[in-house]
Amino acid sequence: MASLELRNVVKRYKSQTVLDNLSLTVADGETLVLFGPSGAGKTVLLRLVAGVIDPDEGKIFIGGEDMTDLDAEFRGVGMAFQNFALFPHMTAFDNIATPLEASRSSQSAIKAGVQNVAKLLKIGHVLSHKPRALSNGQKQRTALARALVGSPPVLLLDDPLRNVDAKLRFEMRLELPRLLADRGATVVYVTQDYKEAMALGDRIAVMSQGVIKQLGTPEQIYREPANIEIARLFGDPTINLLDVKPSRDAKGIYVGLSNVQVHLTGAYDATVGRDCVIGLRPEALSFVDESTPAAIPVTVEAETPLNEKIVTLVRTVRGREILVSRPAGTPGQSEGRAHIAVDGKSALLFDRASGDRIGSKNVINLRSGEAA
Amino acid sequence: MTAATMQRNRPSGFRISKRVLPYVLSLPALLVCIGILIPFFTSVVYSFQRYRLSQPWARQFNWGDNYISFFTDPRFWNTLEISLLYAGITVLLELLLGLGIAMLLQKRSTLNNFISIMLLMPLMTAPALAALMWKLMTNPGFGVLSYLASLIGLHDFRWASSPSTALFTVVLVDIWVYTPFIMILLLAGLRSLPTQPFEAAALDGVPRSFVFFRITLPMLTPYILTATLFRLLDSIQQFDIIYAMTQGGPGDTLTVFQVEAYLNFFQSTNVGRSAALMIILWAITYFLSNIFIKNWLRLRERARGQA
Amino acid sequence: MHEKEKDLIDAFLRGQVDRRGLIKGLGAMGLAASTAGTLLNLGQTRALAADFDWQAHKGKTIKLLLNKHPYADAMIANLENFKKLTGMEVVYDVFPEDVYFDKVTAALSASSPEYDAFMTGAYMTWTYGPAGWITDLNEWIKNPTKTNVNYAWDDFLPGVRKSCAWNGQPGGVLGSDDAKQWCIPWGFEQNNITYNKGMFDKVGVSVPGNMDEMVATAAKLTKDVGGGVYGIGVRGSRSWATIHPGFLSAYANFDQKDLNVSADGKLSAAMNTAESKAFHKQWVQMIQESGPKDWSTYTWYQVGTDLGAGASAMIFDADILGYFMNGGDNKMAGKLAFSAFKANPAAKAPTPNIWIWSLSMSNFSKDKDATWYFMQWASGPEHALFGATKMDFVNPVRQSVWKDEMFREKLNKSYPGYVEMFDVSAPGASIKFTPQPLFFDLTTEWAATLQKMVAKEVPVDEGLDMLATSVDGQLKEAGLG
Amino acid sequence: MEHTSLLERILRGIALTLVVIFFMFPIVWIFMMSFQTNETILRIPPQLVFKPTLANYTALITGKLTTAAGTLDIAFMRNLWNSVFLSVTSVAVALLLGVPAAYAFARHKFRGSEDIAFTLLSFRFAPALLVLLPLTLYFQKLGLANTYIGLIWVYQLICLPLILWIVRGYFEDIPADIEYAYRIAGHSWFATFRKIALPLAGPGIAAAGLLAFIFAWNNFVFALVLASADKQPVTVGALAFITSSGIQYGQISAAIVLSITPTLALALYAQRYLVEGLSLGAVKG
Repeated sequence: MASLELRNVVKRYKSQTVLDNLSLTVADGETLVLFGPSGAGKTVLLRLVAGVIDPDEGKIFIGGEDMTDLDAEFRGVGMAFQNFALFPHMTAFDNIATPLEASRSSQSAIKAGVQNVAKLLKIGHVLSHKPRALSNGQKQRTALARALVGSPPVLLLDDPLRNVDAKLRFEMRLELPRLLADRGATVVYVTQDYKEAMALGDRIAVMSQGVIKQLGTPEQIYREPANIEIARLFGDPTINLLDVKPSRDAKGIYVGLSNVQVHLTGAYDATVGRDCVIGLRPEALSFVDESTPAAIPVTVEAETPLNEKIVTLVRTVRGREILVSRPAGTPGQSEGRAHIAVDGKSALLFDRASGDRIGSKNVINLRSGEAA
Repeated sequence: MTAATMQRNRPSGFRISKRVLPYVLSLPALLVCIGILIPFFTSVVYSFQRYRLSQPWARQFNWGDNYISFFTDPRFWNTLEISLLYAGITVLLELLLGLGIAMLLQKRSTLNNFISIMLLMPLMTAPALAALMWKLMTNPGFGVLSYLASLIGLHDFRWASSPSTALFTVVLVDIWVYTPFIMILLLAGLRSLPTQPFEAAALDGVPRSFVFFRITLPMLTPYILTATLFRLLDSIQQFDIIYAMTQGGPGDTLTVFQVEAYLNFFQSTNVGRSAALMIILWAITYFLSNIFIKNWLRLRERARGQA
Repeated sequence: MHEKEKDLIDAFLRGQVDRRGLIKGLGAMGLAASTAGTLLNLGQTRALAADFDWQAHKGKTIKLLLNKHPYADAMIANLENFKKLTGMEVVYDVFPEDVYFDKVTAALSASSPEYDAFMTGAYMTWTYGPAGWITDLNEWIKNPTKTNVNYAWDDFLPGVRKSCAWNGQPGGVLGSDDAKQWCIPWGFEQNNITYNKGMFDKVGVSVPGNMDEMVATAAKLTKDVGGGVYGIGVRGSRSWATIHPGFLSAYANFDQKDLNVSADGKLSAAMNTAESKAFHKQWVQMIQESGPKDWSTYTWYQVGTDLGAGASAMIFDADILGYFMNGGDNKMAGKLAFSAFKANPAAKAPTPNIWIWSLSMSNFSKDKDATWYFMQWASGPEHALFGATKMDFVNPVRQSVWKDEMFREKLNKSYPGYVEMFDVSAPGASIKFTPQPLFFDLTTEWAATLQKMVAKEVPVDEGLDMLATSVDGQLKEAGLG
Repeated sequence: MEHTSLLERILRGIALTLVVIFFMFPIVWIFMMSFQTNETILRIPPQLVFKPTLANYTALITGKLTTAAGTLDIAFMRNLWNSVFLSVTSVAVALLLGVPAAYAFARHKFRGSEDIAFTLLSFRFAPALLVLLPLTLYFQKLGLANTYIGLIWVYQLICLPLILWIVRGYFEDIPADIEYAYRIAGHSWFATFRKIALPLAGPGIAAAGLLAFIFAWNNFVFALVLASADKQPVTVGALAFITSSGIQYGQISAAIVLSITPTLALALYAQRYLVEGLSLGAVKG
């Protein structure tokens, strides 16, 4: 098993910088999820680690060893591709067997190895088929089997669930953590699905435009997003974002929402009078009686169930739209006028100009690449 | 836990560096061609000389004289005009015909596959020999085509021997020989197009003409470009067919570049003029192929971007 | 070999017994004719060997470049005798005529030492000679240590021999005293009429005696023979080959020239005289009225094929073309007749321009002495006689062969009128072109101009003026005008 | 395709028939002429009915050509062998050199790669005569004149660019990830080239090879200028039937038929590669 480290890596394509002075360490046995929109540089990062493309600057270490100048075949990584990248002229068996063949294992060892992993992934019955004859799910499992079969110390999984249907994705999301944990490998997992990221990652690295914007546990990313962008990406329904200008009164710092003063906790002293954005998670809002202190009057516009939650769209008297979420089966209001309350403790405050969360301790400094 | 585990060996012994590898792979091909570059430059030197084999004593550099003399030489302008005309007509017609035939044969079936191979037979006939056979077939006396023409009332059709029909005749032979080349490239292209857009269009009841111009043609463009490139540049250098059928005649009707240069070298042994003609022809092909390649690369790039 | 047989053969070789007598005599001795031929060859070899050291270059190999032609075939058929005679080895490459001269030019322009000697026409030596590709053969012909006394250089028809000699000066007279012998004539062609006797009889015309008659006769034949048959076959492709046969023969008969040579050796175009224009008009009219429909693509083989297949009634072209069409599996074999032709009513005799297949020695040959051994054998009297009597080596260039009774008889039997035709036109036969390095430029352009005239793209007068201007320009450009 | 109207199917049928007639008629006519003598070929007007003869083929195969001017030796079978040898070897060499180069251009965007690729392609479009004549001089000096090696080298002008550019397209159409996957699995670039790239581009390589073969086979002027008679291909050899006693149309026809046969056999054998292989979708499907 091996740790993984990227040190000040730069990758450019023509004039475009795809990875900008990126540093990252993944501990031995850890599962790191690379999360971000397409074009963020996640796949490029994986390929640099795999050794199929070379960095323009910087170094890559696997197990403490400098691998920067080493070709892919010597790096001892396993990789599953988003589009599977199966060899179309080989059977599923031969596909899976390729890493074992490369290590010159005996025929019987290859057979045992392939069957073992195939059983694990429930594709034992299609081993004689060529990729063309496999369903998408089978292709995906074959690709995964090929990455796993050699028990590589480092596993790179490039959005492996992207091209499979929802049902399979759901299943795999449950299966994968156990599978990866069993292997004990160091895993870098790329996804654009925040739930996948939350479910699989020991840590999540949020990437955007070639830099890591935030690196932390799923909990950290959710509770303390580094900026508006990340706050928006994590959470379903998405976070409510409202322009505010904090003020101070005797009770402390507050923001005005529909003439109601919502007091915030934490060290937001410096924000008085600044243009800010407040982020309110839908689940941090709740329907309350008119009588509740600081209740905000709203009009219910629409209501829709989402998974085990019910999401309600309400409009404030100033016309701002807000999403409110509550667990299914809990009381709420589905039409007419209503009142909501804000849990001031969980509110997030962002600087409007930069988008950074105020008081964030987890922001990655853009230039130095070091955690601030 | 698995029966076999990976053993990664550190690289050992001789290893080609990643940066050097592509050069190593392409170098042999390049070297083979460099051998041919040397004579090419020799020709460039010749083209700047007054050089007739029959007057070796008069050989000297006249620098641009061979080229300058072309500007005032009506024979040269005639050559340029007829070469471009010939290339333009043949490529256009072959492209249209080739595309049409490819679309007729698009559906995969044993019969269609068989026909497409049979249609390659003209391509397998050496142009020099094909021209000879067409000459016989268009002979006014024994020629079966002349006979057939007379059956439909064309009693005095003179094929390659009359200035008014000579171009038509050689173009006809060119079409016969080379349309299969375009046809097979486009057929392959058509058959490799993804089926989804067409199925979708069919379901939506989109008119055929729209499908053709907005879906088929754009997707086929890279193939059309490749086929056109190879054909156009071959065609502007046409020699075998024209020389075998008319030697550039009647009059100066068909004195295209290669014929003119060939006669200049082998009959007049005027090496300087011959080389200068060739260099101009080469410059034209270089210019044309540059345009095509640029477009071709851009199209490929774009196609990759979509994928 | 038995002594008696040897004696008989030696007697034949001394000219005491004629060939038939020899064969009969040998037959009486129980030998088949073919064996007799072999014995005869052996006899020849011994006779040749008698007076000259043929074995001087024993063991050497020379290589020839040959055109696919009956002359070459005749030589190859007799080659074993040369090898036996000299102990030399001879290898050769044969190329089809369509590409032959291009191959020669390619080989020589690359200074290739591959070929020691090659077949050529006299016109080509006007390029090869000045280019330094071929050797002046006088050095060998006139050296008695290198040439057998029996070679009999004077035996060659003088006009033909001189046509192969040129002093290298543009416009210089062929065969002048300072001329270099660029090639040795092998066989030659005069341009005369070969006609289809049956067609002439059917229509009721006789052989034309001059240009006017030829135009009229050809027109009548075209009109009356029927079945698509046309009156006269002449060449028309865009090439020098269109100018040199019938066309130039008739043109010269009107005392017209291709070029004028001034006193200081400058050349200028001479084809735009009034007489020339009149002649061109007649010629063009004749082709328009009675030539082949696709005349402008006609080379000698279409002219010949049409005559042999009965598609044309007569040709004004090489006599040997008519000769070949009168044999083989041609439809008209045995039905053709020959006649000399005098285009100008005022002229005394025909003046055929001639084509001469000859042998040249490459300047890049590694052993010229050995090569000359082959050349003098191949152009010697024995091989000439062998070719003429046993193969299709017409028309031989040696007077002795034309005097040979067996040869004349062979021709008279199968080719009636051929010998008379030859005798009538031979005195006036020579090359009518002015030797100069731009020969092929000029003639190709001339042919292209004729094509334009026939296609009515340009009137004759104007076309000739344009041609003359263009030719003068090119001569000036090349420093000749 | 199911709902094409009857009218459309009829029109398609007619169009296809016309196409087949136009392209096949001369071939059929040549085929028929190959069984006739000049006597029946040169009839006015041309006729369909004739008594077939094998004389032309006999003459070609035995090398004895009987004409008015006597029996001539012809080297047609030797020419045919030369054509086969030159074309096969040239295409093999071109594949050996061109396929790795095509792979390099397709997979590795290295400095100057496009320029080199374009230079290689531009040779295809240098007028043959332009390089041929000085080349004769150099070949003479190098001792390559009149050798098979020299000819095969020059034939690369025809074959190499064609193969390079067609095969390059196939390589580019193989998703890079497939090769990366194989590399990551622990295989060297060479194993990847051999086990992944080559098999996947195989049909394209076969098709490009066949096209190159056809062009090499049809070449005329290279061998003519650079080699002596014993190394000439059929294209030059067939001209030997233009003899002093007329053009032997029957034998030329037979020669054409014989010269088409090997290529046709190859094309029929490689049929599925030719039509399917040229379609670059081999991998996408």
